[in-house]
Amino acid sequence: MRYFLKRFGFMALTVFAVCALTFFLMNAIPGGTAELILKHTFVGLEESATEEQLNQISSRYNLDDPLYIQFFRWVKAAVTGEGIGTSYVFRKPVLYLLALRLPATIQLAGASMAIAVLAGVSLGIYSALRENRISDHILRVATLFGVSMPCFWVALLLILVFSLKLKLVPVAGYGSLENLFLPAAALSLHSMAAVMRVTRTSMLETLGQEYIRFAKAKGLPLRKIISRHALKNAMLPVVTVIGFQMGNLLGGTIVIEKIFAWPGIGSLLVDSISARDLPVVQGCVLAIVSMFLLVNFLVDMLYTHLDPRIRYG
Amino acid sequence: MKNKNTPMCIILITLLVCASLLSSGCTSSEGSETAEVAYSNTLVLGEMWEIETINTVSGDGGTLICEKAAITETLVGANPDFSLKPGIATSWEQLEENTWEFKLRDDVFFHDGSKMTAEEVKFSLENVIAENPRVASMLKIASMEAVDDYTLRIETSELNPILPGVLHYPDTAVISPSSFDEAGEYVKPVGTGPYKFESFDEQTRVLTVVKNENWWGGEVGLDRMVLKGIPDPNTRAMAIENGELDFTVDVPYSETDRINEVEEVNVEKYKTPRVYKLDVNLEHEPLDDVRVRQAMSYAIDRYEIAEHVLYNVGEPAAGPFLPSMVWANKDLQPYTRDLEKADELLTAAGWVDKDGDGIRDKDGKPLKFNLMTYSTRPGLPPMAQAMAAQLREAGIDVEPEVMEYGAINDRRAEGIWDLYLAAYNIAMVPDPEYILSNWYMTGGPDNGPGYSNPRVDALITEARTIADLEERYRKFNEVEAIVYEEQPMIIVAYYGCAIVKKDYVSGYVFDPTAHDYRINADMYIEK
Amino acid sequence: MNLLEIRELSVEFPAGEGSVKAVSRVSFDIREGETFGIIGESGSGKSVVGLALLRLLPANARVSGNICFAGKELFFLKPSELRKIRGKRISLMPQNPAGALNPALKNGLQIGEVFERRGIEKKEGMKKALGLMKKLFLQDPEKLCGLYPNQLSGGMRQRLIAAMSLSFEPELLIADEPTKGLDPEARAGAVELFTKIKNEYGKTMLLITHDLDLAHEVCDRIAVMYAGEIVELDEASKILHSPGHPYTKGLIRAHPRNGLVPLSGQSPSRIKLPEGCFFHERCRHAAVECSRRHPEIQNHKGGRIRCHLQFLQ
Amino acid sequence: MDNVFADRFRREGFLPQLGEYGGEFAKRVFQRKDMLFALAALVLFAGVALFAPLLSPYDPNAIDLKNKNLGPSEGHLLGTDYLGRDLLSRILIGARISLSIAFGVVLISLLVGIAAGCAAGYYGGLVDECISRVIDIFLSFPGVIFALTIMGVLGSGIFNLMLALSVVQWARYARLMRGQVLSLKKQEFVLSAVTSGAGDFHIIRRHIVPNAIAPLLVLATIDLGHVILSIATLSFLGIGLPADVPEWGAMLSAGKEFMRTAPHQTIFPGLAITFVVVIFSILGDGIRDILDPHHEGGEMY
Repeated sequence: MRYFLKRFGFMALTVFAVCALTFFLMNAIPGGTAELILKHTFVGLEESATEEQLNQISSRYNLDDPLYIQFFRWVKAAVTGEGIGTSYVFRKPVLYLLALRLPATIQLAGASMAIAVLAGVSLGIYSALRENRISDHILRVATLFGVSMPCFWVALLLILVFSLKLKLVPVAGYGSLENLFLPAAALSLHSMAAVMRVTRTSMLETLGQEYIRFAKAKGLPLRKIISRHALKNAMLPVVTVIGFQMGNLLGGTIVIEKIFAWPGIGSLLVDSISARDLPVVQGCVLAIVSMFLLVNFLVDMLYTHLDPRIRYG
Repeated sequence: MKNKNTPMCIILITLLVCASLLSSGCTSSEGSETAEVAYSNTLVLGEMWEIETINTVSGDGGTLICEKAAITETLVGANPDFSLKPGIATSWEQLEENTWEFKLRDDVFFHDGSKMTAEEVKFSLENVIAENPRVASMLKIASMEAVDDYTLRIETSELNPILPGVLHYPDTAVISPSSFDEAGEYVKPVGTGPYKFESFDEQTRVLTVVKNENWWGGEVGLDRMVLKGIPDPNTRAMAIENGELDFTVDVPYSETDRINEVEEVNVEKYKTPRVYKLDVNLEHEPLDDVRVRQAMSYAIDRYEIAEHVLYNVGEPAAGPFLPSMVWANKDLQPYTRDLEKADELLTAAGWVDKDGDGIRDKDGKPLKFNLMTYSTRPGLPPMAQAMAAQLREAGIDVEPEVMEYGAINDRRAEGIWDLYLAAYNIAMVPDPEYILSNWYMTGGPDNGPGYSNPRVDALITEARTIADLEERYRKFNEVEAIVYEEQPMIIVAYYGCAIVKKDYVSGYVFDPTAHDYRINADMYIEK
Repeated sequence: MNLLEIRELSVEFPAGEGSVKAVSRVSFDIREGETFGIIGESGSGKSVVGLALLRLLPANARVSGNICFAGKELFFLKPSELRKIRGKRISLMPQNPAGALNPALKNGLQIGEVFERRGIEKKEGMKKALGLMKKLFLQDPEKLCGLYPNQLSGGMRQRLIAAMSLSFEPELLIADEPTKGLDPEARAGAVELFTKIKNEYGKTMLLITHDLDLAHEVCDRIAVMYAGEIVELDEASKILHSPGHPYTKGLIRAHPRNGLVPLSGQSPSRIKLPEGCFFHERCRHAAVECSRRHPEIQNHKGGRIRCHLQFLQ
Repeated sequence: MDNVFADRFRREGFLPQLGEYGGEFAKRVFQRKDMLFALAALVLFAGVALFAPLLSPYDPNAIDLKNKNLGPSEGHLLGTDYLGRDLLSRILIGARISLSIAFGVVLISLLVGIAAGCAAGYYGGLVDECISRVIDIFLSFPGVIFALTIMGVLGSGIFNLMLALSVVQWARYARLMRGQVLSLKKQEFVLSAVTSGAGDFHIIRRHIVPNAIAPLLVLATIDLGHVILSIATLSFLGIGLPADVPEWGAMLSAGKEFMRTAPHQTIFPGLAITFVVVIFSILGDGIRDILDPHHEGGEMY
C-alpha cells in the first residue's frame, strides 16, 4: 500500500512539475500572449495590432496579472474540478476538447501498440526458433531498418504506395477502419521492430534455461513448452520495452496525426503550439504525460503479475 | 496474491476491449456517410484551414461561415472591381460627418424563420464590436439606432469614410439572436444566407450546411455542402484526385498543372487581394538610399518568381492594388528585371565590387542584408530563396531566414532586421484608404519600413474629406505613383488562388473580393 | 535383463575451429531394477550422457553411437514417439532444482502438466502426485501447489522435482547431480530420499553424481568417468573400497572423510586431448607407455578398467 | 539498462586496466563483421560530412529555377529540388548538419549530465534528493513532446534545436553518472584521496570523472542515432530547422509537396536518415553486446 501511495505521489508531482514547466515556458514566448491571441483570432497573423486592442485582450483573459498568479489560478481551477482553462482558438473548455480528441489518439496508439505487440512477439518467437537460419537473418535486418526509419518517412511511403498508386485506402481522414490502417501501420513499425528484437533475444535466453529442458524431459510438445513455459518468462523484458515504447508511440502520434489529419491529441498539440493556444498546449501536455505515467504504472503492475518474484507493497 | 493480480488483468483487458470498441465505434459512423447518398446534390469541399471553430463573434469563424459556408451575409457587398454594391442593406448614405443611415432589405428571413429587422442587425453588430477589438477599431461606431424596422442609423466616434467598406468585412455579417443560448453563449451561426447550418462535428471538424429554401436571393444550387478542414495542400491534392472531394483550393502550386490534366478535375488560377511584398528597413543604411531600393527592385525577376516559384498562381505586381480594382493606378507596370540599370544605380550610390568576391562593397563594407520570412504561407520561403539568388547576381548579398511569427515580431519591434518578406491582405476593407494609410502614412500601423513622406501624408488626409470617388481615387493614384518610385516596400507579386474542382461542379464564379474564396449560391452539381 | 544398453556413445560440441569432445565412445548397460551410478569430476561428461539419453542436448551437439531402451533405438525415434517415452518411461531429475522449475508458474501447474494428454485424468494424476509428494516427506502438498517455486527451499524443490519425475512410475529414472548445491542438511535429506525411492519403488535408476557418499549409499554398480571416457566400471563396493584406476583412487582420497587430498593438476583440454592416457599428466604412477598409447577399456577382475598399469604389472 | 553497463564495467574491473580492456574491446569489434561494416560506413560518413563542401558537385544553395524538380540524371545524380538545387549536394551538406547537431546535443547532455550526476552522487543528502527528483521527472514523460514544446517557444534554429534536445536528453546521463559516482565513492582510491585532504573538485575531476565516464560514452554512441531521428522529426514538423536549411528532415518536409511529381525529393533524404541511424544502431548494439554479453541485442532504449 505504501508503495502505491508513494507511486501515486510521484506521479502527481511529475504532472504538476510538467504543467508548471510548460506554463512558464509557454509564457516566455516572444511576442506576448495577448498579441498572439489577438492576431490568431481576430486580426490575422500578418496584420498589425494596436495598443488599445492588445489591452482589451489582456484584460479579457487576465493576462496582466503576474505569471505566478495566473498559474495559481490555473492550478486552483484544475484541482477544484472547475476545468483547465478555455481555448483561445476553439472557444471551448480545454477539458471538452481533450475529451473530443483523446479517443482518436487512444484508438491510434492502441491499435499501433496492438499491432506492434502481436506482430512483434510472434515474429520474435519465430525468429528465435529459427535462430541463424535465413528467415531469422532477414527478420533481424528488417528489424534494424524498422527501428532506424523515421516514422514520418514510412508514413509518406505508405501513402505513396497504398493510397496514390494502389488506391486502396483514403489519403487521410478519420472515422472508419480503412482510415486507421495506414497511420497505425506507420506508427507501429518502430515499436514492432523493438518488441520483436527483444522478444527474440529474451526467447533465446529463456529457451536455454534449465526448466525448458526439464519441460522437454517431461515429454511436453514444443508448442506447449513455448506457450506455457517460455512465453511468460520471455515476456518480462518485452513488457518493459512496451513501457518504453509507449513513450515513443505517444511521441510518434504527433507526426503521424499531422500527416494523416487524425483528430487526436498530438495534432491538437502541434496546432496549439503554433497558434500559441496556451491553455490547450497545457492540457495536451497534461493528458499525454498522464497517459504515459499511467501506462508505465500498468506495465509495472503487469510485470509483477508475470514475475512472482517481484512484489511491491 | 491472486486477488492482487486479477484486477490488473481486468484493467488491461478492459483497455484492449475499449480500444477495439472504439475502432468498431468508428466503423458504425460510416452509416451516416452512406446517408449522404440520399442527397443527390451534395458537394464535399476541402477547406484550406483547419476548421477550429464556427464562432463568428469571439472566435475566428467569421470568414468561414460567411464566405465559404455561405451561412451569413454582410450588409454591404462588393463587385469584382471592388466597388461596393448592396448586400442585405439596399443603400446607405452619409447624413452628416459622423452619421450614417443604412436601408435594409425588407424580405430577409433568418434561418430560424424570424424576420430580419434593424433591431437584429444592431444586436449582431453590438455583439461583434464587444468581442472583436479589430472590428470595433475599424467600425469606430459610437452608437446605433433602429429608426424603423428597415432603417439603421449609425453614429461614428470620428470621421470614418470607410464604414460601408468595413461592413463588407465577413466578421460583421449579421446573425440572429437565436445564435446564442439563454446564457448568452454562442451556439451556432443562424444567418440569412443561401445555406443553413446543419451540424458541426467537433471531433472530425466537419461542417455541414443545407440549402436554405427561403433565401431572398432565389434558388440555391446545392442541396447540401460538407466542409472538411484539410490544412495540408498536398493532402487536399491527393484527396480530390482520389475522389474524396468535389471542390478545393490551393493544392501545392507545383501540382496545379499536373492536376489539371487529371480526368474530371480542373484547376483555375485567380488573383486574390493579397500581395507578396518585401518591407525594407529604411532606418538601416544603405536601405535609406532610394537608388539602392530601386536597384533591388530591378534585380528581382518578378516574372521568373511568378512562373517558377508560384507556378503562375499569382502574377508580378507593380503597386499595392490589383489592376482590376476600380481605384488602382493602372499606369504602373511591374518593375522588369534590368541588371544594367541596377548596376548603374548601385554604382551611382557608391556600391561597386572592389574586392572581386561578387559582392558589392563601399568603404570596405559589403552590401549585405538579412531577409526574414515565415513559413505559414508556402510561397514565402522559396520566394525568399529565389529572391536572394537573384539579388546576389546584382552583387547584393542577401541571407534569407525563415522564422517563427513571434520571433519576427520581436525583431521588428527591436529594429534588428533589414528586409522582411510577407504576404499582406490588400482588401480587408474594399477601400484604398485603409491600405494606403496603414502602410504608407507616417506612423501607420503597418508601416514597417518607417516610411515618412509629407506629400503622401497630405494626399491621404486630403482624400478623407473628399466625397467624390473619382476625385478621391485620383489622390490615391498619386500616392501609388510616389511609392512606386520610392519603393519603401518592394511589391513583388499578387497572391494567387488555385480553385480545383470536379468537372461536374458548375456555376462557380470566383469572387476576387473574398479573403480566400467565396462559395456562390448558383453553384450546382451537374449530373 | 538389460533395460538400457549404451554402445559407443560419443558427443561433440563445435567450438570455434575445432570441437569439444564431451563424451567419447562410452558403453555400458543398466540392468532392470538396479541403481547405476556415474561419478566423476565436474566436466567429465557424465551429465552429457544423461541428457543424451533423452535427446535433450542442444541442437548443435554431434551425437553418435546407439542407445537401446527396452529394445528400442532411442536415436531413431520420431519426435512424437520420443515424447511418449520422455517423462513417462524415462524420467529425468535435472541438476539444479532451482533452475528446473519455471519461476513464473505455480508448482501445481508444473506438476499437473506431466499428465497432460497422457491418457490419465488430470485430477487423478494430481491426486497421485500429491500422495507421492507426501511420501517424499513434503508436508501439506496442496498448499505447495498454490505457491511459486521461489517460495520453496532448495530441498523442497528437489522433492517436488522427484515427485514429478516419479509420478508416472517411469521404468528408468535419471537423476542428474541430485545433491549439487544443497546445504548439508538438505543433502542428508536427499540421501534419505534416494534410499527411499530405491527401496520402496524398486526403480531402475541412473544416478549421475560427484557425491561419493550418495553413490555409496544408493548405487549397485558405478562407472567412473574422466575426460569424457569411462575409466572404470564395477560393483559399487568394489569401486569405492578397492578402486583399480589411479583416477578413482585419487577421487576417493579427495573425499573429506578420507583426508581431503586433492588431485593435483587439471583435466586436459577437451579440444585437443593429450596423446596416450588422458590421465597420465596427473597420474603419480604414470609409466612411459602411458604417454604413448591411449589405453582401451578391458575386463579386469570382474569389472572393466582403462589403465595400462593394471596390465603392465 | 544503464546500471547494467555500470555493473558490467565494475565487474570486469574496467577502469584500472582501461588500456588492456580497450585492446580486448578493439579486438572484439574487429571480430564482428557487422560492426566493421558500420565502422567503415561511419568513417566514410564522417569523411563525407567533413569534406562535404569539397565533395558536393554543386553549391547546395545555388538556385536554378529553370531546372527545378528534375529526377536523377547524369548532371544531377540524385536530381534537383523544388528550387533547382542539387539534391546530392544538399544531402551531403545535410550529413554535416545532422551529425554536428547530434554531436553537439550529446556533448551538452553529457556535460550537464556529468555535472548533475556528480553533484547528486558525490554530495548526497538533500542535493541528491532534489537532483534525483528532477531527473525522475525528466525521464517520466516522452522526450519528443517536451522538445516540441520548447521549440514552439524558442522558434526554429540550430542553436535552439540543440538546446531543446539537450534539455530532453541530459537526465539519462545524469542518472547513469549518479549511479557511477555512488559506487566509486566507496572505492579505496577515492577514500584515500578524501583522507589525504584533497578538495571535492579535485577528487571529482581527478578520480571520479575519468573512472566513471566509459559507460556514459557507450550510452552517448547509442544516443546519436536517436538524436538524429529526433532532429529529423522536429524539422519535418516545421519546428526544428527552417525549411531552407539543408537538413534531411526539413528537406523531406519540403519535398513531400512534390511527392507525386518528384518523389526523389522524399525518398533520398529519408534513405540518408535511415542509413545513418542504422549505422549507429549497429554500433550501439555491438558495443553493448561486447560489454555485456548477457544482454545481447536487448532493449533499445
